[in-house]
Amino acid sequence: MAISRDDVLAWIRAFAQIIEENNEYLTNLDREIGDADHGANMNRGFKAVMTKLPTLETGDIPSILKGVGMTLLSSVGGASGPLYSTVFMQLSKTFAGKEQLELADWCAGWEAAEQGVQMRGKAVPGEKTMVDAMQPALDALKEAVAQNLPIGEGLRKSADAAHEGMLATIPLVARKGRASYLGERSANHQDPGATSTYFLLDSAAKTWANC
Amino acid sequence: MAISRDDVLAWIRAFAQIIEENNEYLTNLDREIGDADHGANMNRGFKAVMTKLPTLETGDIPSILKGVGMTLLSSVGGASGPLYSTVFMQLSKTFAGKEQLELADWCAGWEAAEQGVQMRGKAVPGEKTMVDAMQPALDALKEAVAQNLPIGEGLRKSADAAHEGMLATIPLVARKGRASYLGERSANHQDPGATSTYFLLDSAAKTWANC
Amino acid sequence: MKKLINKPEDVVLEELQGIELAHPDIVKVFYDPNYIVRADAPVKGKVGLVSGGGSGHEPMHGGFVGMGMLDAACPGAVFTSPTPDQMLEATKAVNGGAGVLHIVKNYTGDVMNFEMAADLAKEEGIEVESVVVDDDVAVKDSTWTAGRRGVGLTVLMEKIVGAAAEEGRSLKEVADLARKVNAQGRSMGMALTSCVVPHVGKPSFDLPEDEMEIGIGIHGEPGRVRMKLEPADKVTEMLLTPVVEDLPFKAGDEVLLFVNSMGGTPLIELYIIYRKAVQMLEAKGIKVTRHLIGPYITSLEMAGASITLLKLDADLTKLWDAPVKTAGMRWGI
Amino acid sequence: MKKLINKPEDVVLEELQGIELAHPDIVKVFYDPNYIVRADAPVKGKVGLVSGGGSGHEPMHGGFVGMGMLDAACPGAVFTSPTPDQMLEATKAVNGGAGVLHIVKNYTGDVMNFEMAADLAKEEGIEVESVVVDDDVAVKDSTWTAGRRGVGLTVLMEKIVGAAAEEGRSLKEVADLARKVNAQGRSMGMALTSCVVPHVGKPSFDLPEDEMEIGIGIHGEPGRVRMKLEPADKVTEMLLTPVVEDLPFKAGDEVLLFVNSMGGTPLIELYIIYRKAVQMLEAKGIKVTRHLIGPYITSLEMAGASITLLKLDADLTKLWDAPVKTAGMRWGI
Ligand SMILES: Nc1ncnc2c1ncn2[C@@H]1O[C@H](COP(=O)(O)OP(=O)(O)O)[C@@H](O)[C@H]1O
Ligand SMILES: Nc1ncnc2c1ncn2[C@@H]1O[C@H](COP(=O)(O)OP(=O)(O)O)[C@@H](O)[C@H]1O
Ligand SMILES: [Mg+2]
Ligand SMILES: [Mg+2]
Ligand SMILES: [Mg+2]
Ligand SMILES: [Mg+2]
Repeated sequence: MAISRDDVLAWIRAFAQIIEENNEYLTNLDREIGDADHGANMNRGFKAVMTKLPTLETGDIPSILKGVGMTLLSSVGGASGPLYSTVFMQLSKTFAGKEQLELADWCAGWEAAEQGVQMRGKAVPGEKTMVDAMQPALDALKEAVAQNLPIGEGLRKSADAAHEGMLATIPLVARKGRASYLGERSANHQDPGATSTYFLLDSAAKTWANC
Repeated sequence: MAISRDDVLAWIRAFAQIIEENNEYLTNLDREIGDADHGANMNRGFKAVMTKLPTLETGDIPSILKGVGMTLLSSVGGASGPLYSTVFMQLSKTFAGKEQLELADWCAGWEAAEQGVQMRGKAVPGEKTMVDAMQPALDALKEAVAQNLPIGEGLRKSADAAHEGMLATIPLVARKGRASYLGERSANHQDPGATSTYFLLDSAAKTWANC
Repeated sequence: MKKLINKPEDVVLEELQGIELAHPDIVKVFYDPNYIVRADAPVKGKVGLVSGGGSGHEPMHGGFVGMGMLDAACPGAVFTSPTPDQMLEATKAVNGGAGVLHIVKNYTGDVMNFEMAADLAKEEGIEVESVVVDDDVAVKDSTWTAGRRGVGLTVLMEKIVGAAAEEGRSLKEVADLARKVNAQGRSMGMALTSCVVPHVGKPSFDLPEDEMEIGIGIHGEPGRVRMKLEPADKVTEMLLTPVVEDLPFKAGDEVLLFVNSMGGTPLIELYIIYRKAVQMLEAKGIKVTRHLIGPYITSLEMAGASITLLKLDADLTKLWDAPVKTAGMRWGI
Repeated sequence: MKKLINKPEDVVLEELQGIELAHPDIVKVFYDPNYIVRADAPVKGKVGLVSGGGSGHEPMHGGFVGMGMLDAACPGAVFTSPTPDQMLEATKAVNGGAGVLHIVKNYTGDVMNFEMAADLAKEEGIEVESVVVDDDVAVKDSTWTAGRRGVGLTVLMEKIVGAAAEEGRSLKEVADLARKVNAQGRSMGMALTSCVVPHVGKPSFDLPEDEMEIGIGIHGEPGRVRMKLEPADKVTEMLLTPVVEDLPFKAGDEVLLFVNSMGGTPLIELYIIYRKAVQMLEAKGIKVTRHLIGPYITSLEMAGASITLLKLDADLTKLWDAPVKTAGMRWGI
């Protein structure tokens, strides 16, 4: 089996719901080392995506993902707006011409996403940003592809790796984004963007568990 | 015996001290139905009086009292500034030419003070102002003079009457001054100005107990 | 108490020192007794305009001294009327030979102190007129009480009457104009939080986290009604409706709408209120042709807002538009 | 949460409606995407100035749109950078053929969104230059971090660069001037209380009754140091000393001193700080020749203040003095 157009739509809907449920949680994480809006930003963006989705549904995978990326760009703002927009635009670009996705496609897409985010945000791993969840997830995906694991299994491993990456941001001192203004005081807090990134990969793993 | 120039000075000093001690108490009364400054106003005024006193001490009773009145006028402000200034200016005028004061003199002075305050503030008894302490004190003084009571005894009666008048302001609805803006909500609070007026008469009664 | 001050008793003095350092081109500051006069005072042949009141309402009144507005302001202690000697000196300093108008907010202390000052000035041969502002509809007016408080309309009066004096109108004309402004303007305010008077150190009133005071004054006096919080649109209605009904303002009227912050309420919220107020007025056929939005008559750091409406005519509008150059209000120059 | 708002999600929209109703003579407001442009935009042959950022800092930036200052402002959600589509539309709306300058405060979100907008605008054939403001000395600058925040200096830059654009200077000249202003200005702020972001409903940080935050930003971000309250003079020293030492400002320098309220701090306290700051600068031989005092770059209702110093020369002084007509800053016209 493989990830279909409908699976992609289901994943986006699932993530939108997770974000809504965790709006306050994400905002509270951002309240501690940022400006108390990451949940609100993401929720505003994915509410806009949900409103837009009916007009996107008829398209193919790349056009759906591009639509999501464009919608996020014009509705989120802040740091996460361009970054999450980049994630979906890069996925869209990588999946050009694909009717369905194998684990290797997804891995290639995620690699492009990760590179896009690093380029846009000028952040490298270890600076307490969403990159710290993206990077280990990418490594796990690459290994899963090498081992030829089934899609569900590979995605689970990548979500688990993102979860570890997210937790690993706790002791870090932030060097990028708003948390960096706190200097040493940014340590001992979990990065909000790494947390939402984990949710993104976790919803993929859950939605596509049996693909 | 009679009230001498030195007794008058002692009274002013005693009152200044009472005011300093009750600064917060008076301000708190004013906080409830006014603007939280009656203690501060009176204290600023009598601190200025105490600074000025050395230059007044050499004068006679009327000039001392006039000096106090002028000092209050230029240092207190608010409603109590002109009103307390009037009290002392009226006392000064009434005592013109006096080397010492009998109870009848004091009674006449207080009557002039009471009338002056009513005129300046356009308040009549029962409107929850300092007039409500001044008026019963005046009545008590008149009775004491009629009964030919010793000075100390007459002053004690007038202070007690002022105390009752002060307590009688509690149920009243204010019709003059800042407390009147509260309408019915001004009831169940003791008027700050009536309270400081009671202190004024009580310090007279205490300072001049054996005159 | 959280304030950026040094000693409570030095607040007014140090504020005046700051004003003196900041605005030597606009004002001169005098101490002991304290008063502020415009840099070019006295202006020969011009009616002098003097106002004053307790401190803590900044920019009023000191921030309104300058070309086209006040000639002098007398700052009292925080929330306490200034004293007659301040007013007398200020009156003398701005007397350009055409007489002096005292603009007095209707508080017992202010009225009594200004009365005494006017008497003293007259004794010194200065022609003085006094106008009392009493625009606060939250207070029931009656000949048996102290009457309405002077609040937001004071700012508009000082601007308009200041322009008239600048034009060279006579003392009588200027005083009549001030009375006309007072007759045509009404205000009402509310608070979300209490202010803290520096020398008191604790809130002037206690307001639970879910309540507000409607009909508040500008001295931390409690208001007329305490009630649960409501959305801004509802609050705007609660302030504007009594203001409109009191005069009353009628369809076809042209008005100046003044939405004022009590100090702690930020501009973003004032625009939300302004929007609702304009919508309500338009629905009644009342046309907002001029406006003022911002913290102009404040109550220290109190959060809350007030609304003032002034009925305009061609003369008032022209005077409002006339150039003004003060620290707190400036245009046309 | 005590605010005069309706629904948290409507705050920015309703604020814009209020601005539109209040200032039709100065600005035009567009919705979805949201942006504000000066009433006469685009001005032919003039460099267009676009800024923007999260809402909640009023009057910045929307209140600075108008003759002699910005051509357009893009308001984001509260404390959240606006989006590239807003910036693109604003850029197109103010392009008078001489190119457009983006004034960007140095926050990751603002920088990234403006970068994307600039790319899109260039694709549409508009010449765009960008200048990043990063004046906050509370943040350690380093190539390894996001760098310093843009704070108070932004206001001064918008005024000065706006005057230069109004004079008809070229895009390159205007951009170079903006970079010069950025190079010559420094700021630092502090807070007594936290603000409450409307959609969060609780304070962004918790500050005990006897403590303050030094080195605060303008988004309710915690500062660098938390400490016991100190008198205003001490606080002024703690803000001004790092500002002076960073550039460093030196004896003989002429400066503009900007004392800003974070929103909840009233004017009376700003003058106390201003006074101390002038005394300190004079003692160092630094001459304050221009000033700005008031709430110009705020953080909702946060109590606190910031100090900005800008080193002046004849050109900057002349540009500062040039006429400006916006809702939030006005003189000379
Ligand atoms: N330069 C960057 N590179 C990658 N991710 C970043 C960068 N800056 C911030 N982020 C991510 O964005 C998150 C904050 O997003 P959000 O709160 O929505 O935006 P803002 O910081 O503008 O308020 C951070 O937790 C971090 O994970
Ligand atoms: N019209 C008046 N006549 C007599 N006494 C008055 C009048 N108005 C106010 N007072 C007295 O003044 C007191 C308040 O004084 P104070 O707080 O010092 O002045 P303010 O009201 O200006 O703040 C009141 O408690 C009342 O006793
Ligand atoms: Mg954030
Ligand atoms: Mg009082
Ligand atoms: Mg008072
Ligand atoms: Mg943000």
